[in-house]
Amino acid sequence: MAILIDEETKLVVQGLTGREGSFHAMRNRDYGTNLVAGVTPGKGGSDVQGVPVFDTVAEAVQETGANTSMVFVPARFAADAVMESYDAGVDVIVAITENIPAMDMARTVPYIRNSDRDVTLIGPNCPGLISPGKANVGIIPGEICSQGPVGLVSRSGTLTYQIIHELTQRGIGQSTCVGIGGDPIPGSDFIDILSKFEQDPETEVVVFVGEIGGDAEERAAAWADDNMSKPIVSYIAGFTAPPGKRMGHAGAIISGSKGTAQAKAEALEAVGIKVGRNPTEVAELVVDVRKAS
Amino acid sequence: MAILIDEETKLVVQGLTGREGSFHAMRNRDYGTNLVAGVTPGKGGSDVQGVPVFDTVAEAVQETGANTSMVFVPARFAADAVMESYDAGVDVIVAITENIPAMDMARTVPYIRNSDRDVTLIGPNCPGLISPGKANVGIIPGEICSQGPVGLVSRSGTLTYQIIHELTQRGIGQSTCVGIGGDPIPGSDFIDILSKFEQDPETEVVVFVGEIGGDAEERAAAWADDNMSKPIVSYIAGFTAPPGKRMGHAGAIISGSKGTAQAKAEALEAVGIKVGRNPTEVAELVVDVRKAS
Amino acid sequence: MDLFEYQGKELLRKFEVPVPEGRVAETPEDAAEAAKGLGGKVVVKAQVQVGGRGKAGGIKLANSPEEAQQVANDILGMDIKGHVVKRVLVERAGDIKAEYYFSFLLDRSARKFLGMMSAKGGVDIEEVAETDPDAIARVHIDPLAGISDFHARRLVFGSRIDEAARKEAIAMIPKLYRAFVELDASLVEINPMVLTGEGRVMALDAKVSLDDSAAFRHPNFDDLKAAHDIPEQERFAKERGLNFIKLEGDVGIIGNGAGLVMSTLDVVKAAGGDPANFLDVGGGAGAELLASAIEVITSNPEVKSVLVNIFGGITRCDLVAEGILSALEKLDVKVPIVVRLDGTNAEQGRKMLADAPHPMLMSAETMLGAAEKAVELAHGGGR
Amino acid sequence: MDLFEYQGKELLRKFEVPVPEGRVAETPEDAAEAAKGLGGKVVVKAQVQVGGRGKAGGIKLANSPEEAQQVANDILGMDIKGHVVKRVLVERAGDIKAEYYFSFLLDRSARKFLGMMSAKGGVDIEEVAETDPDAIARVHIDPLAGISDFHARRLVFGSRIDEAARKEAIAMIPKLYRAFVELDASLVEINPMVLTGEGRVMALDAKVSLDDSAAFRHPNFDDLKAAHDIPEQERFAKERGLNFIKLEGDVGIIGNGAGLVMSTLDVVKAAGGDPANFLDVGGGAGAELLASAIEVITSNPEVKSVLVNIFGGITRCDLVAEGILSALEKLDVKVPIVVRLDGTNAEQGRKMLADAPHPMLMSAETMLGAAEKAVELAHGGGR
Repeated sequence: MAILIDEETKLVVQGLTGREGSFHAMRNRDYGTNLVAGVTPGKGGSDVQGVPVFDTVAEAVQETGANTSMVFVPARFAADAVMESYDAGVDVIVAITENIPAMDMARTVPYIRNSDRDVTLIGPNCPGLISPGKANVGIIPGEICSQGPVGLVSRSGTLTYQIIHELTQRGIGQSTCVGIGGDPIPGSDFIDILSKFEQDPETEVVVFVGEIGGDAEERAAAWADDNMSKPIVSYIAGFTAPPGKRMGHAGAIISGSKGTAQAKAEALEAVGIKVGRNPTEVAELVVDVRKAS
Repeated sequence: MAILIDEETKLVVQGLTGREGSFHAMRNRDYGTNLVAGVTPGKGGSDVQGVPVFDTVAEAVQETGANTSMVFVPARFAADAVMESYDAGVDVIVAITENIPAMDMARTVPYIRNSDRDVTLIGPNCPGLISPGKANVGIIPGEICSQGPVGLVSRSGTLTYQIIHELTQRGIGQSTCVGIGGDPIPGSDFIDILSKFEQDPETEVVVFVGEIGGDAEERAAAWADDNMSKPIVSYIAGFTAPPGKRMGHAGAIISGSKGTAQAKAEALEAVGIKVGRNPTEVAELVVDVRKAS
Repeated sequence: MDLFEYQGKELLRKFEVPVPEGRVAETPEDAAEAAKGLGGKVVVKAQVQVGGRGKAGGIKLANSPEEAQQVANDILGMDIKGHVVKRVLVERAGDIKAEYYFSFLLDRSARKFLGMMSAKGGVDIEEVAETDPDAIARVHIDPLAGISDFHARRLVFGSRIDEAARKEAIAMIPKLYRAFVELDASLVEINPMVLTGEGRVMALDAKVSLDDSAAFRHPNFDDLKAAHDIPEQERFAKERGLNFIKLEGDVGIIGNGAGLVMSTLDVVKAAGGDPANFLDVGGGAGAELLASAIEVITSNPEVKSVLVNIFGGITRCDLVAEGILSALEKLDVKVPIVVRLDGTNAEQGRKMLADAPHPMLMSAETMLGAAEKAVELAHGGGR
Repeated sequence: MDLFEYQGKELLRKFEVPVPEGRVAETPEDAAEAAKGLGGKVVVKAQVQVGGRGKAGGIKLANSPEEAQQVANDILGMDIKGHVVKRVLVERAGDIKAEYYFSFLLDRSARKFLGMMSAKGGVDIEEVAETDPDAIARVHIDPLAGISDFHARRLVFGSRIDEAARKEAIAMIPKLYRAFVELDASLVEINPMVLTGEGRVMALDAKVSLDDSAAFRHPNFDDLKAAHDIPEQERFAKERGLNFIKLEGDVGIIGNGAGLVMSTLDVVKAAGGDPANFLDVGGGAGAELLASAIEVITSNPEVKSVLVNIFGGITRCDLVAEGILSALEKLDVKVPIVVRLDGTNAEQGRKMLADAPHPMLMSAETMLGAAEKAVELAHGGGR
């Protein structure tokens, strides 16, 4: 088991004919992901290293049975691409593209979440996800991962790699590592992924990597307190980060949180979640938790 | 028991200070409906025959615990009023207003149906609903109804009264009578109401009144075949009706139905639903079904 | 309201949908003038709301203003399936390489908008739907989310129209959608949408239907409506807020609520009669409206008897009775009127009618009884 | 991008939001001219992006063009909390009867837009939120469904603003919403929204923040941006696509990905050092970008050591190494650079660095080790 992607994953890549798209799609395929199709409007009928390209995702799904899509198209077209995948009937959409206008995602995320179909959007502005040994959809370097009992969810990209790396070095593998991305409105938030890990038999411990800004970590902490039976180890980046641009005065009013790393760490610790002070300590805490259980 | 409205109903009327609104609201109150509030923007603080008036539905709900709203505002403001009620947290919204632009309802109905809250919109362009002896929300004349085992759902207003009348004259009472309205996109369709009747212990027989146009009756027949255990008696109006305006050629393509009364009656009979040839025969069929069971 | 082709195209032009250059003309001279303004070859098209005008000779080419005048002269005044041609649209004629079908409408069962496109255009799309359903690409659009580029791509790639037409078609579809939504249309149908010899894609025909309920949002609605001929009786009814449709029989029908009126027609038919009309006074009709309804019905010389079937809800039967009595007083009613009242204030209404006996007025207890009596009277019996 | 008041008001005016008549001026003479054009009493307002300019003397009344010139002369060049005033907004002064607070922004947790309104305007709204939360009316708006009239009514009636202001406020809110959405704003804040002596409601101040990611949809975005002063080092970084923020310490930091860079700052701090900057080269950085990053960092004379912490994903460590080597070749680097590479092509990158020894270049195995070494070097040890 794992969450969201595994051996059953059939991947279609939107933007396969682009430089970035083809580079990472082929890395995913080399990892063992079942890459079945690409989509580039107007290039239907061609192929990229043997992968058939279609004009629309609908056609790709119909012809290949694709159930997962990865979005690698430029930011101004990305929200449209996500909605296209949703409408074409895929179950998991992974949007790597960064710098998508917030207004676009403000409309796209509810478009998907409010529906009666159970579709998961990961990202945008994220490194994707990997279920080590099964499938890799996105840009997480497969070679730093190993299969095992740790589920990892993170708002950050490279920071996630760092932590995966530290875990793997200590011989602790991962069930699935999910980068949910750093955008204001992510398709999936911490709670969505935590609840999937809670239900996944392979996952025994969850590592939860947050950063300054917003109150997603605080809400996840409160939710986990009520709903998670599995142990959680956490890390928050940005204790010494320069204060970001404030959104007028309004930002702080609504979240009820200052959004600082300190506040987040306190919220997590208040519900009994251990917070490592650096990536290395996070890995060490996971070792401790594994020993204790 | 009954469906949607009963002794627990607390009604707020949007447009209570209007002539029509106050007339029917007071009739509903006289029937025994718990009328707790009215809403007219700018008239907050006043009252209509002892019923407090608020500026917003949100305030009415907060102050009176209203859980059901009736919309009696002019067509151009009605979609807004329906959405206001939804956002204010009521559970049942009954929109009596007719001639609301189809575009408005095309947006309002999914706004309510796609949400994660279980809110029922009845109408628009409908006579409302009555649970005899318990509550009356709308314009169905309470005096023609009597309490009993028949659940009735209809696209039509006065035709419904005619059938209720025929039932009552034969000593057969009703659990709830629901007029879902004749608009292209009703807030609730036949299937929504049939499924509630199926679950209602008080309802033993369902009367289902359709009319020409669209394919709602055909879809309901197919659904009922798979999902209804309770007997259904039906009536379709419009066997000799003049063919209405056709929507170009496109209308017939999508529905896969000609939308004629004949086609609908055949679809119903094909799944074993008895179709009365006139309102009187419908009542007689219900008598037969009651005897048989 | 179903618009004429020229009206639909004028509106679509405002949304930057490419349509052929053209002008509407009501006389042959205007048509010549229009052809002159356009220059070169033109096509003269009868403006009627019925299919098959081409086969009926309602669309003709003209190579010069003189020829345009001549064909306009032939077409104006033509009777095409009962529709008299009062206007022609004179358009620049172009070279057509391919014809497609396109439409937006509301799909009631899906509660979404539906876009349809086919490479098989210019023909009866219902036939295509039956014989070759895969030739029609369909895509649903969530009314809240609106159109996105991918919807247009799905229609264009899905319908397999010519590659040369793709780019312009993909650009045109969001414009058609905007027109559909912002005009409060119930239908925007482009059949055919064409690819021209110059590689342009445009709407060669346009069928646009507008939602009467949304007229308040469209200041030009009444102007558009003014171009439509409505029979005198229907116009009279409409102006008074009555929902009236003339039929061929002799039993006049008045009722409240479309469902009840349809049911009344059915019952009259079942009793062996022929309804002369459909007339719904709507909800909450007052005395004046009822009097107008009787005036409309009895102005039809075919009518031999009138059936008033009212089940009061919003409508109060006392006001209905008042309206009937005032009509009888005001008009010289020569046909019997059978009245059946039930519901709100029915007893009061029945009493009012009983207290003011009139030779042409009679009451009935039930809907079936009333229908039978009205049919009997129409057939010359029963009194 | 956070706009200046005058920029925000100019944009809001396009959406028919009532704002006071006014003109921006960069010199006292321009201010006099503006005051003359407006006529009567004016208010001269410092254009700085920081709160409390009123208390700091950055807002002054003037009864004549001469007086306007004089106060503009006082205000221009002022330093308000570190912001130097380069422009003033000269506006017609009006009689103010009441001040309200209004804003639209994105509520991340609800995944909806949030409108907020309070009758307690013109003050610090965060304080109101803490001391009297019920004084702020809040309403969520579904981004797909958009605003409806009832949202405006809930804000206006819920905030209990003066009855005289209700009608205009209800009319203004949908315009502010349209501006918020169509400008791709992340914030539209009107504080205060005022009721004037003449009974008008208008935006007396405006704080508008635009989404940089949506710049491609707004042709005037760059013009708006041009009015903002950016320090030389930051401008250089931005032009090259680097996400750079200057800090006060002496350990230069380069990393890929905001999270990793933030974590690197934390680790450096924990090791006893003080980061000189935040610099994220982003995803997929090539050799040239890395070279630019080193150029940016080393141009800061405060920097005593540099820590390059790369975990390759999209970013290839061989290209990172290439960039570092080319920077070392091109620039006269005088401070030590500690490099830690992991992830995509890390071995190749490490080998490239090892093969091209340079006195200022050293490698580290781990992130913690690299941070400790960089801190040690900044403190003058370790070599």
